[in-house]
Amino acid sequence: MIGLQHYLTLSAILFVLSIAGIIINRRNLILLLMCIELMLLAVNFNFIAFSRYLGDETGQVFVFFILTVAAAEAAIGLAILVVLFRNRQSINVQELNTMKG
Amino acid sequence: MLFHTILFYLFSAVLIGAALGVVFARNPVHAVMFLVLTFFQSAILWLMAEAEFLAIVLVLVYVGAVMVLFLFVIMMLEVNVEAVKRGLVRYAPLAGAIAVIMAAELVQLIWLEGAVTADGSFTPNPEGYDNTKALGAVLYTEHVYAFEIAAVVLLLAIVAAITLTMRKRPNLKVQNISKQIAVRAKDRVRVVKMDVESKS
Amino acid sequence: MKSYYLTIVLAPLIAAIVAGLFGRQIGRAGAHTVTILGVGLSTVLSGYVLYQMLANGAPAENLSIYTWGIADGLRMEIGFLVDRLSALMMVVVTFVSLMVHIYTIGYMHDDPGYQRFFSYISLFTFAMLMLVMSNNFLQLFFGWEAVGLVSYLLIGFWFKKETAVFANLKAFLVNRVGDFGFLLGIAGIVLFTNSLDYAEVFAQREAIAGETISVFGGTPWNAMTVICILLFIGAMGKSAQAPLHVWLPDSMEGPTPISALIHAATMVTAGIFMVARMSPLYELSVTALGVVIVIGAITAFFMGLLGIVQNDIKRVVAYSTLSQLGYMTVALGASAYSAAIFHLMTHAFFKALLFLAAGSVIIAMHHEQDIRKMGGIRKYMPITYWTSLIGSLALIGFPATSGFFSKDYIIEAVHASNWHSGTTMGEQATYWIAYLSVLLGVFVTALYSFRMFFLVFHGEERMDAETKSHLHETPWVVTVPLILLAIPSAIIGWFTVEPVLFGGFFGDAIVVSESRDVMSRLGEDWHGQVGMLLHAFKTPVMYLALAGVAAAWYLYLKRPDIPAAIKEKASGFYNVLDRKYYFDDLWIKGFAGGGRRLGDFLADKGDRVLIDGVIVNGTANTVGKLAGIMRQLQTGYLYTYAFAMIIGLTALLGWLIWLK
Amino acid sequence: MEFPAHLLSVLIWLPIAGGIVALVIGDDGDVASSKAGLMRVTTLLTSLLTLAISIFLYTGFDKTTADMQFVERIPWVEALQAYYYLGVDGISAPLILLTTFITPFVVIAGWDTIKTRPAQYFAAFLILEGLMVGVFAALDGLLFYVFWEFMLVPMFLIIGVWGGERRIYATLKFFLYTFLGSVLMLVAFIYLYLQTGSYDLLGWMDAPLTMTAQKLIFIAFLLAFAVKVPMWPVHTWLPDAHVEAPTGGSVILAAIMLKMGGYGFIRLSLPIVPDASGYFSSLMIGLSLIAVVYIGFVALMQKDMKKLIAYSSIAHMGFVTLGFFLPWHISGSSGAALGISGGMVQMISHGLISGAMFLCVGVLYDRVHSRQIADYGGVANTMPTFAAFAVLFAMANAGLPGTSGFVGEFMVIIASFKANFWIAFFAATTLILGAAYTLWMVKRVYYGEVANDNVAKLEDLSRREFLVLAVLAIAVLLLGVWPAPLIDMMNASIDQLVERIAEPKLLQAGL
Repeated sequence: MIGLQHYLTLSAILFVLSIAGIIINRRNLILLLMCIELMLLAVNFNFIAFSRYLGDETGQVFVFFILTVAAAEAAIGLAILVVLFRNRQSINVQELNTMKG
Repeated sequence: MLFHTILFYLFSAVLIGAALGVVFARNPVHAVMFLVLTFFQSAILWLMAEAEFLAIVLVLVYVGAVMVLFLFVIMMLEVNVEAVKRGLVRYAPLAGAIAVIMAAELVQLIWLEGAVTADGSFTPNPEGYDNTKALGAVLYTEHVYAFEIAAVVLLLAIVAAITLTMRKRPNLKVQNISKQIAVRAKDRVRVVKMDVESKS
Repeated sequence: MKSYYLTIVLAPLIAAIVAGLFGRQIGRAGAHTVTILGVGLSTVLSGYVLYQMLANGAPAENLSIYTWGIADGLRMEIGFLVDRLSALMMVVVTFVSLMVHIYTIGYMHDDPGYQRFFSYISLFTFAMLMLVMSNNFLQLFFGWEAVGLVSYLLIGFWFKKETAVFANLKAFLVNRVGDFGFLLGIAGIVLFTNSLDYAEVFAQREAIAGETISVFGGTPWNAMTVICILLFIGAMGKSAQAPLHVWLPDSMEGPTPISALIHAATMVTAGIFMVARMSPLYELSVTALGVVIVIGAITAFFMGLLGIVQNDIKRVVAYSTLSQLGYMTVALGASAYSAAIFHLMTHAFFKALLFLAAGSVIIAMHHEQDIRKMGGIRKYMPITYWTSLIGSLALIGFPATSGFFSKDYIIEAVHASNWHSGTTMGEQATYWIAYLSVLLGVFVTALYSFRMFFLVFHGEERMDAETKSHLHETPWVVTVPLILLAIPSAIIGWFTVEPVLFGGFFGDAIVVSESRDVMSRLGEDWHGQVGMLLHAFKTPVMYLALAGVAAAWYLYLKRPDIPAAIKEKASGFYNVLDRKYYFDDLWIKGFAGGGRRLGDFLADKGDRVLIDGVIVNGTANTVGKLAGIMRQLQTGYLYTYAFAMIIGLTALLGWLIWLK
Repeated sequence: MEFPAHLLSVLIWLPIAGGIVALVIGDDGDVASSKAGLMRVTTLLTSLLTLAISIFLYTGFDKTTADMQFVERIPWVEALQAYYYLGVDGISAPLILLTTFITPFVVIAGWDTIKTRPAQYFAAFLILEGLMVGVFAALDGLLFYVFWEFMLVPMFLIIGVWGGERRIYATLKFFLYTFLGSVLMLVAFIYLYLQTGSYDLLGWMDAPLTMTAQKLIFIAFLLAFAVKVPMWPVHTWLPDAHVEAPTGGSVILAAIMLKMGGYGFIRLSLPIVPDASGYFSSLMIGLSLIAVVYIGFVALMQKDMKKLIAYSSIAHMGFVTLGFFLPWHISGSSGAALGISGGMVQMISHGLISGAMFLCVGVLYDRVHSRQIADYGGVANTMPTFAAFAVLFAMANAGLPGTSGFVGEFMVIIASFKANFWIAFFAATTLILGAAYTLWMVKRVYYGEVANDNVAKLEDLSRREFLVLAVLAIAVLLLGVWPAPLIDMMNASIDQLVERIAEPKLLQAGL
C-alpha cells in the first residue's frame, strides 16, 4: 500500500540527490539552478503528500505558490546568467569571487 | 492496489534515474532533458496522489516554459562543457558524505522516529471530489491576497528579466524618428550675410 | 561695628576691582588715587577699631556676614572675628600696605603695568584682611590661598622675565605643599568637631585632645597632635619655614614694594598669626609645639647663615626675613605667642623699612641689585642711609629699638620655657637646639645685616661712572614712607612692649595653658623698659649682636681680603651655603624633576603603552587578527557559502534528531 | 511663581526642534551666505530661549522636598510598560541648568570659526542639548537609555566631521568605548524590568534584589558610567576625543557629557544597588584616587593643551566618584551627604571651568592653529585681557578658594578625612598636582617673552569671545563666593539618597 512514507522517502531521495548535485556541479551556474529546481520539486512532493494525507488543500496551495516563485526565480536567475555571460564571457563560478573583501 | 504499487515503484525508479542523470550528465543539454523527464515522472506520481491540477500545471509551466527557457539559454551561451565539468570528482566524497548523512537523518525521521503515524496510508477522497475545484475554492477565498501577490511576483520577474537583459548598444546606428520629423529648416541651413569681396 | 568691618575689607577690594578692570579709563593717577583712598580708609578704620578696643575696652566681636553654604549639617559661613589679635594685625597690614602704596607711586613710576600693580596690591590687602579677620577656617583658608594667589601674580608681575615666572610658579607650588597640610588639618578639625567656626572648635578642644587617629598602620596618634602638625605644615609653607622656605628668596624677583609688603611684613607672617590664633589647640599638644620650635630654630639659624653669602641686596633681606620668621616660630613653640605676635609687628615695620630702603637704593642704582657693585652710597642718599641704619639696628636688636624688645623676649621666653625645665631627653634636646639657634642667630643676624649695610653705604664706590653720575636721593614718595616706617621701627617697641607682652593685651584671643604660660612668668620680673635695657647688659644677647656688627665692620670694611680667603679655604662649606644647603636641588631636581619623570613614565608606559597599547588597541588588534583568520574562510565563491549552509543544515538536523 | 506646563518637555524638544529648523534653513554651503546667517541667529535664539525657559526650572523649584518635581508621565510603549516619564529633583535640576547654560556659549564660540557645513554643526549641538536634558530628566529606564544612546550620535558626528586630523580614530575610540559600556547597562535595565515589571527608575530604587544580582547590576552600570566619567583605566578615549574634537565639541564633552557618568552613579548605581555599591566602594575609591594622583602626574607632562585639560578633567572627575562612594566609609552620623554634595558641586563647577578652559584653548587655536604648548609663549604680552581670563580659569582649575573649583574639592576632602586619613591625603594631593600642571602650562603659554612670530601677531579677544569668557568668569566666581543656592538646591535630595543607601536593601527584602 503506497502511503505517506513512500512519498516522503521519494522526496528525501530527490532532496539528497539535489544536494549532492549542488556540491558536485558547483562550477556550473546553470546546473546549480537546475539542482535547485530539483530540490524545490522534492519539497513540493512533501507538500502534496501531506496535503493528501491530511486531506487539506492548503498544502497544494503552497505548491502552487512555490511553483510561481520558482518560475520567477528561474527567469530572473537565467537573466542574470545571461548578463553575467555577456560581461565575462564565462559562467564559471570559480571566477566569481568579487564578494571576497 | 498491487497494480498501483507497482506503478508507483516503476515511476519512482525512473524519477530517481532521471534525477541522477540531471546531477551527473556531462552535457547540460542532456541534463535539461533529464530534468524534463524528472518533471514528467513527478507529474505522474502527483496524479497518483490525486493532485491532478498541480500535475498538469507542473507539466505546463515547468516543462513547457521553464525548461524551454533553460534549453534556450544553454544553447545560446554555448558553454564550454568540458572546462566546466573538470574537477568534478574532487568534491564527490564531500557530496557523498553529506548525501549519506542527510539520507540517514531523513530515514530516521520518516521511518524510525514515528514523526509520521505508522499507518501513512491515504484516506480515499469522498465521492465527487474534484481536486481542481477544491483547490480553486481555497485559492480564491482564503489565499486570495497571496494569490494576488504571486501575480505581482511574476510581473516583477518579467520586468526584472527584461531590464537585466536589455542591451544598449551605443555604437549602433539607428534612426531617431521623432527627431527626424521634428527637424526645421533653420536647423539645417545657415544663411550667412557677408560683404561683397572686391578683387584686389 | 559690622559696617566698619565690611568697609575695612571691601574698600581695598572695590579699589582693586576699579583699578584692575577700569585701569585704562581712569589712568595712572586714577589708579593710585582710588587704591590709596581705599587702603587709607581701611587704615583709618582699623586704627579706629583698635583704638576703640584699647581706649574704650570695646569687646571682641564675632559676627557672621553670610552663609556660604550648608551641607550635611556643616555650616560654612563667612564672618568676622575682631578681637585684639586681629585688630592689631589689621592695623599692621593696612598701615604697611598704605606705606607701600605710596612708595609704589615712585618705585613703579615708569612701569607699563602701573594700574595692574595697584590693583594687585589692593587685592592683596583685601585678601590679607579676610585672613586675619576671619572667624572660621573656611574663610581663613580662602584668605590663605588668596594671598598666595596675589603673591603669585606679583612675583610674576614682570612676566617677561623667565626667572620671575619660574619664581612665581615655584612660590605657588611650594605654598600649595603647605596648603595641602593645612587643608588636611582643617578636615581633621571638621572630623572631630563637625564645625568650621573658631569659637565652636575651641569650645570642643578638650574633646579633640582625647581622640586618637591612626595614621601609620594601627598606631593611634593623638588627634590634636596630628591636626596641629598638619596645620603647621600650612604655616611652614606660608611663613617659609625650612624645608618649605625655598620659595621666599626666589620671590624677590617681584617688584620691591611687593617684597616689602608681602614677603616681609604681612603675608609671610600669616603662618605665625594662624598658629597664634590656634593657640587653644596648640596648647593641648606638646608634641606639636616641639615640632614648631625645632623647625623654627633650624630656620632661624641656618637661613641666617645663608644671608652672609648672598650678594643680591634683596636676597640678603629675604634670608633675614626667613631667619626672623624662624624666631617668631620659635616663640610660638615656646608658647610665647604674644612675643611672636609682638615680633611680628615690629618686624613688619623694620623689615618693610629695610626692603623699601633697599628698593630706594635699587632705583637710584638703576635696578642694579648686586651689593658688590655698590658702596659709599651714604653721601648720595642720606635719608635712605639713615632709615636703613634704623632698620638694621632694629633688626639686630640694638637696645631700645623695637627689635630689641621683641627679639630679646623671644630669647628670654625660650630660656624660661617649659622646654628648659623639661625632664626627658627629647625636651632637653629641643631646648638646646632652640636656645642655641636663637642665641647664635643674633650674631649671624648682626653679621649679615651690617655686611650688607657696610657694603652698600660705606667703603669704596664700586659702581660704574655712568650710574654714579645719576646717583641721587629718591623722590619724596619713596622717602616719606621710609621715614614713616622708620619711626615705628625705632620707637614702637618702647611704647608697646609692656601692654602687648605683659598687659594681657590679647585677652581671650590667645590661650596659654597655665603650666606653660612663660610670658606671665617673665612678666613677674618685668621692671619697665629701662630695667630691661639694664638687664640686657647682663645677657650675652647684646654682646653677640655687637660682636656681629664688629665682625662685619672688620671683615668687609677693614680687611675685605679675609672673606675672600675664607671662601677660598672653606670652599666646601661655602659651597653648601652658596647652594642653600641643596634645598633648591632637592625641590627642583628631586621633587619637581621626579614628578615630571614620573608623569612622563605614567603617560608613556601607563597610558600609552599599557592601557592604550595593550588593553585598548591590543583588544582591537586581537579582534583584527582573529578577523584576519576568519577572513580566509570567506573565499568569495558563492558555492563556499552554499556548502556552508548545507553542512550547517545537515549538522543542525543531526543535532535535532540524534543529540537532542 | 507660575511656570509653563510641561517645562521639561519644552526644554528637551525645543532645542531639538530648533536644530531641525536650522537643518531645514541650511547654509547654502557657504558660511557667509544670508541663509547661514539666518540659521546662526535661529540657533542662538533657540539656545537662549531654552536658557531663559530653564530659569523657570530654578524659580519654580521647591528646595524643601526630595520628591520629583515637574513630573510628566504619559504611556509610551504600552506593551513594555514604558512611560514618557520626566521629572527632576535636586540632583538633576542643577545639571539641566548647567546644560542649558553652557550650550549658548558653544553656539557663540562656533559663530564664525566653523567653515564647513555650519548648519549641520549648529543643529548637532542643539539636538545634543535636547538629548542631554532628556537624559537628566528621564525617570523611565527605557527613555533614559534611548536618550543616553542617541546622545552619542551628534557627538560622534561633531568629532568625526569637524574634528582634527586623527578624528576618525578618536571617534571610533569614543564610540566603541562608550557604546560597549552602555550595552551592558541595557542588559541590567532589562533584568530590572523583568524583576519589577516596569521601567520606572523610582520603582527600581525600592525593588528588593539579592546580593548577587546587585553585584552584577553594579558591574554593568559601572562599565557604562565609568567610561563616561571617565575613571581610570577606561579613560584613554577622552584625551583623544578632546584633542580631535572642535572647540564646541570639547566644551560639551567636558562640561556635560562627562557628568552623565557621575549622574548615572548617583541616580542609578547608588539607590538601586546600594549594597553592591557599598561592596565595591573601596574599589571605587581606589580608582578615584588613582585618577587623582596618577592622572595628575600624567597631565603634568602633556605637550598638547587640550590633552592636558582633558587629563585634568579626569582627575577632577575622580573627586566626583570619590565623593559619591565615601558614605560607606564614614562611620559617624554626618559626612556621608557632604561627600555626595561635594561630588555634585564638583560636577557643576567642573562643567563651567573645563568648558571655559577649552574655550580659552579654542581662542588660541583659532588664531594660531596649534594646540601644542611649545608653539606658544608670552601670549600675555599680546593678549593681556585674554591672559587675565586664562589665569583666572587656571586658578579655578587649580581649586583656588573664591572660585567654584574649590567648593567641591573642599567638601570632598573634608568628607574623605572623615572616612580615612589616607584617602584625604591622596585626594588632597590635587592641591599640589592640580596647581602644578595647570600653572606650569600657564607659565609656558602665557608668560615669558613673545616666543615667535605667531604669538607676536596675536590680537586680543574679540567682543564675542570677551562676552563668552566674561560670563563664564562671573559664573565661576559667583559660585565660588556664594555656593549656597546650589548646595541648598541639592540638600533635600541628597539627604534622601543618603537615607536610602543607609538601610540595606537586603534586610528590607528579607534576603
